[in-house]
Amino acid sequence: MTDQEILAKIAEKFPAVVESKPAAGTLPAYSLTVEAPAASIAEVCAWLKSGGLKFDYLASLSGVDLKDKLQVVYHLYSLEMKHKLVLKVNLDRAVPELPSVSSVWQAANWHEREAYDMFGIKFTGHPYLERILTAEGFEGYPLLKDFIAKPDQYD
Amino acid sequence: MGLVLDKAPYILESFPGGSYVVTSMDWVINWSRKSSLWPLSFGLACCAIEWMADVGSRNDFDRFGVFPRPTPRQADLIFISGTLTKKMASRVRRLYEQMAEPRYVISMGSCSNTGGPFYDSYSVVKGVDKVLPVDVYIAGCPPRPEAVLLSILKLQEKIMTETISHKK
Amino acid sequence: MTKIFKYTWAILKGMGITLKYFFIKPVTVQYPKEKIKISPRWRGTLKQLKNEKGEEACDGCRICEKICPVNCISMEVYKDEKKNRRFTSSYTVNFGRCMFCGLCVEACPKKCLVHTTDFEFCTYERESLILTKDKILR
Amino acid sequence: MIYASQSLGDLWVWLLERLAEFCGWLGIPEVIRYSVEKGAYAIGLLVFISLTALVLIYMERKVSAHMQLRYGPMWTGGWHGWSQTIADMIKLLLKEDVIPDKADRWVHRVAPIVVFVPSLLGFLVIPFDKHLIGADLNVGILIIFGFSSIAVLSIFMGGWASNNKYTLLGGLRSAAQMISYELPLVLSVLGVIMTVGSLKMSDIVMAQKDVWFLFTPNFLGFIIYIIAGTAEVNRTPFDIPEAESELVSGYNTEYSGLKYGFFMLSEFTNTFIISAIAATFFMGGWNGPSWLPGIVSFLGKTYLIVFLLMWFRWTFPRFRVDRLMDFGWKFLLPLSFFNILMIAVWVLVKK
Amino acid sequence: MTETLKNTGFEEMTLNMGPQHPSTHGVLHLLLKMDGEVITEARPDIGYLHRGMEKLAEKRTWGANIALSDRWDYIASMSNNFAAVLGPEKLMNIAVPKRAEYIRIIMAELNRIASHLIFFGTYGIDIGAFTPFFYAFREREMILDLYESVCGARLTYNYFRIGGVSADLPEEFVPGVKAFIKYFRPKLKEYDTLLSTNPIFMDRTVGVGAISKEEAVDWALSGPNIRASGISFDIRKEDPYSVYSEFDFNIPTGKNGDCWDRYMVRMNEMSESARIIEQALEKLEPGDIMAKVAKVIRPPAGEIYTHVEAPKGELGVYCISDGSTMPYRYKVRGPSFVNLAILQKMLRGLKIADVVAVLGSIDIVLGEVDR
Repeated sequence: MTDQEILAKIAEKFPAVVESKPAAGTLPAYSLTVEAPAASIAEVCAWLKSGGLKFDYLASLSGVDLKDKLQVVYHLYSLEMKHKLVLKVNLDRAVPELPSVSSVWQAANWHEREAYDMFGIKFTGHPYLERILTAEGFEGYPLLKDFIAKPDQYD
Repeated sequence: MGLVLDKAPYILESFPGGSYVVTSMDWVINWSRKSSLWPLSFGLACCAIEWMADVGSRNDFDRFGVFPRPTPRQADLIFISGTLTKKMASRVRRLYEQMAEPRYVISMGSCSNTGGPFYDSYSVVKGVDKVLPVDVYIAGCPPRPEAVLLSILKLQEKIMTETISHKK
Repeated sequence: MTKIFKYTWAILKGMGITLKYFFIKPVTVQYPKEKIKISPRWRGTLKQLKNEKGEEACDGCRICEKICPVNCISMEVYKDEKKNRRFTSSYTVNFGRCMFCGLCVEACPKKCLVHTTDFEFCTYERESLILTKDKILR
Repeated sequence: MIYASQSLGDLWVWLLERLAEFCGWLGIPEVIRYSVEKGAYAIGLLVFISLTALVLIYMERKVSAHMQLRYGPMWTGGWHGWSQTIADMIKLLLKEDVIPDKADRWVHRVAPIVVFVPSLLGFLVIPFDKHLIGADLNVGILIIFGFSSIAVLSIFMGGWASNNKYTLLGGLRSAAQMISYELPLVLSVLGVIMTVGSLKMSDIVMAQKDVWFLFTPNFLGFIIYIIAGTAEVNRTPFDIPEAESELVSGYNTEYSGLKYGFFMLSEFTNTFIISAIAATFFMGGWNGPSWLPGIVSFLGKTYLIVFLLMWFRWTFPRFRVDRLMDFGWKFLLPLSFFNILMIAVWVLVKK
Repeated sequence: MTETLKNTGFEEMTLNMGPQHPSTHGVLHLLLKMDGEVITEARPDIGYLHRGMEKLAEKRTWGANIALSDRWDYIASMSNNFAAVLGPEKLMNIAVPKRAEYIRIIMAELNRIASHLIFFGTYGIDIGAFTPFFYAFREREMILDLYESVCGARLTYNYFRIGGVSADLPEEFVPGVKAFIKYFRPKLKEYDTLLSTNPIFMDRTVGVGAISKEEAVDWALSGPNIRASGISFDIRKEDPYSVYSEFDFNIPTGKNGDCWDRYMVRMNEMSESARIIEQALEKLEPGDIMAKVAKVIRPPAGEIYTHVEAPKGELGVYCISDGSTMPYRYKVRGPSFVNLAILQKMLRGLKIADVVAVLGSIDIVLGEVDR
């Protein structure tokens, strides 16, 4: 399926999901990139997986700190139909919250925990949203651009 | 074995010529300790792979009597082989405390020497000597297996200078 | 029954391999006595070269200092008016932190900073891992 | 008169005769003579056991090393590092003895002794050579199996007293394993006993003067014995009580210093006993070419079995616990019953 | 304790496996709730090697990030180098010289063999056989010698550069690789006799920790783990990067997705890698090894997700550039991190002895899990 067909199919089902345009002065995106509203991300993902597009493989889920907003980026493949999609969700920096997709793809489970650990993005409905990588009692979210590490006895 | 190591030097040294006995005891004790350094089979990161290469046939730790033990109770030597993170620091400290005296620490590679490539990371301990007393440092990232063997020889030299005598 | 024979045969073959190796000469290189030939490209400790006049070739351009990802090189530079070039008054490499990535050697415009094949660098103190100019300039 | 070609056993008998003459001349009571005689044997045995353990540990390291294309201990002084084990032992002797805080202190202390003593006692009934046996009891083999069953108790004691989950699991596993493999072990030997018609060690050895039982239908018994014996001494592929990759170090995880040394020594002395029994029961004990002293022939056979066990250890992966039980109860035990049946028929036919 | 015993009749035991444990392959901590020896709940606790690589990447130049990438999956640094250079190269639209591409592929495939050899050796130890480890390391040392002759390091190569590779092959390299492959092929058969077909080994691994096709996709497994479940998913074929499309090689797959299948897929992959190396050696022609790239690398602003087939699976790098000398965001999708997540599901109902068999068969590297 070509990118345009995928885009048309998505737009037909979810009009709120639009193709994301790279900012001025940046290179064009290398693969089809769409943006979805945060609130409906779980439904969009569930449809992407079970609907006609069969995006059954969540390759990666990354948080990004864009200074004015936070972003969650999903890289999806379809192993069966051999196409891919980049799904982006913009979040408010003050209240970074969005529904979890760990019920759609099990793989999202640890990815979301990592994003929570690194960016403080809260995934509602996640079965076990705890810090995964940082030490016990760690304060702050290290991958935020304004994070400053506090020196302790080990530094 | 407190009797041999603590009391005996006191008693012996009060006799004429006792210090010779103590010196020869020193030699036997140090020889046995240096010849049978059992490290804890424990790896942290990249250096652990080179440490494994040391166990392997090409470099063969066992030639020096270095015989990895899985439990800290039976180990004399701990290699800090790799990056020590803050999350791991307390565990490594506990491992060290579980080891029976006499115990030695070898810091292997840049990460455990000073933090190495992660010197400005928020989660890495900047040198294992902030957590444990280190006997030998090996430079390298990771050090060659031969350098690890050399560190064992260096540690053996250091052990040979130990004494049970109270007259320092 | 055939299963038992098959299993036994497989086990015996496995034992045959270990026995075969029991009689083969070990591949061990007995390190302190015999040393393996190390590739000349081995990225060991750093060495500064001298130029043909016998003085240090480094002219203190500070590229190695800047490119080092772990900031383990530090130098002080002064300008010798007579010879109309710069010299380093101190050149320190902290091998406790060095990650032996070789970027400094690659970047050196004068090709006067090279890796040695020396890997035998163990010390009793952390401070002795820091090498100063007298050790590096050889 | 003794000649160089004669065996150690004959020398021992000759010495005993001289002693008896001497005592009779001095009028020393029989009891004291007997104690001196047995005491000398016991001391000799102790020396032998400690030497054996040292040699075996060294041998294990060398055998494993050469199978793995390396040299093993080389640096520790002496030819090919022969003094390695001595250094290990002195170091273990002088090492701090840690007793975990929450451990059952007394059981923790006693367990290494309990593990060592039975394996010492087992040596008493092993016939090293003609007449060279501590006590040629008419229940010889029963004594060994009786004592070796105590070992399981000590391992369980050690595992439980350390108050550590890994040691507990190791102890439990070892209890299950050793009890289930005791049966095929004893039953496999039963075939030999049926053929000979005696439990006495010297009788069993004498019965093999012409042909070793290894080359009779008892061959099946030998295989069962080797498998069950490997399990009995907790060696790979049956080393699940120690299972380094699963249970850290199994029942001895919390032991350090000398106590661990005892566990290690007992492992090797047990290995020796199991091999010695195999040599006695299936390979003709001290029977051998006439020019070879009996003890040399006996030790040679024993070390051959020891090598076999080591060979197993460094070739095979480890069984899983439940498969181990399955193998023991569902395969080995029926097989040993079949073996007994077969031997019974053979004995009847031979008569 | 007595009360629990009275009330329920049995007591659940919590067993902490790691961070120091001989067979957790580093500093993994497994929290196991057990009923006897059967596991009722398992929870991997990771982060004991979390070094903040992604944060550090934002403070390092693009070039220095390659050196840092050596430390993600320290067993297969060449593959990491590969992943680290692909992104900026694509952003800057650099055409890498042919010779460099072939050299890269030879390196990456040799690294796959080295990595799988470590897997083979340590998996043997996990199962209880020590000797295969030594044989595997003997072969691995030969690969490391070859690497050493090329880039001067044994583990952290830092060999790839944006636009090519850092140094040309020395003279003895090509014959060395040829000799190695000739030597290595019979050894693979020996491994099969020694371990793969050993009844005890098969008993331990066949049918243990099976992953179905659906589960494998749902948990987004990659590399040998997903292929063992019967899905022929390989980035080298799916989305050929570099010049992989020129090579003829098979993708070994399994059937049941159990430990033995995962093991066998890796063993078969080694011979496939050897095939690729042979083909690449034939195509290797003299030429440039570096494209013309500015000394200071400043990729234009933009973002890209590149992935390579690392020995452990899909190693993806999602990098965002803002046009400066350092990445704006550098996310590493470590295959081990994703593959490890399924462990909590797989372990339920297994025995403690199977934990090491399953964990070993997933083949994780903690450096990549925690990053």
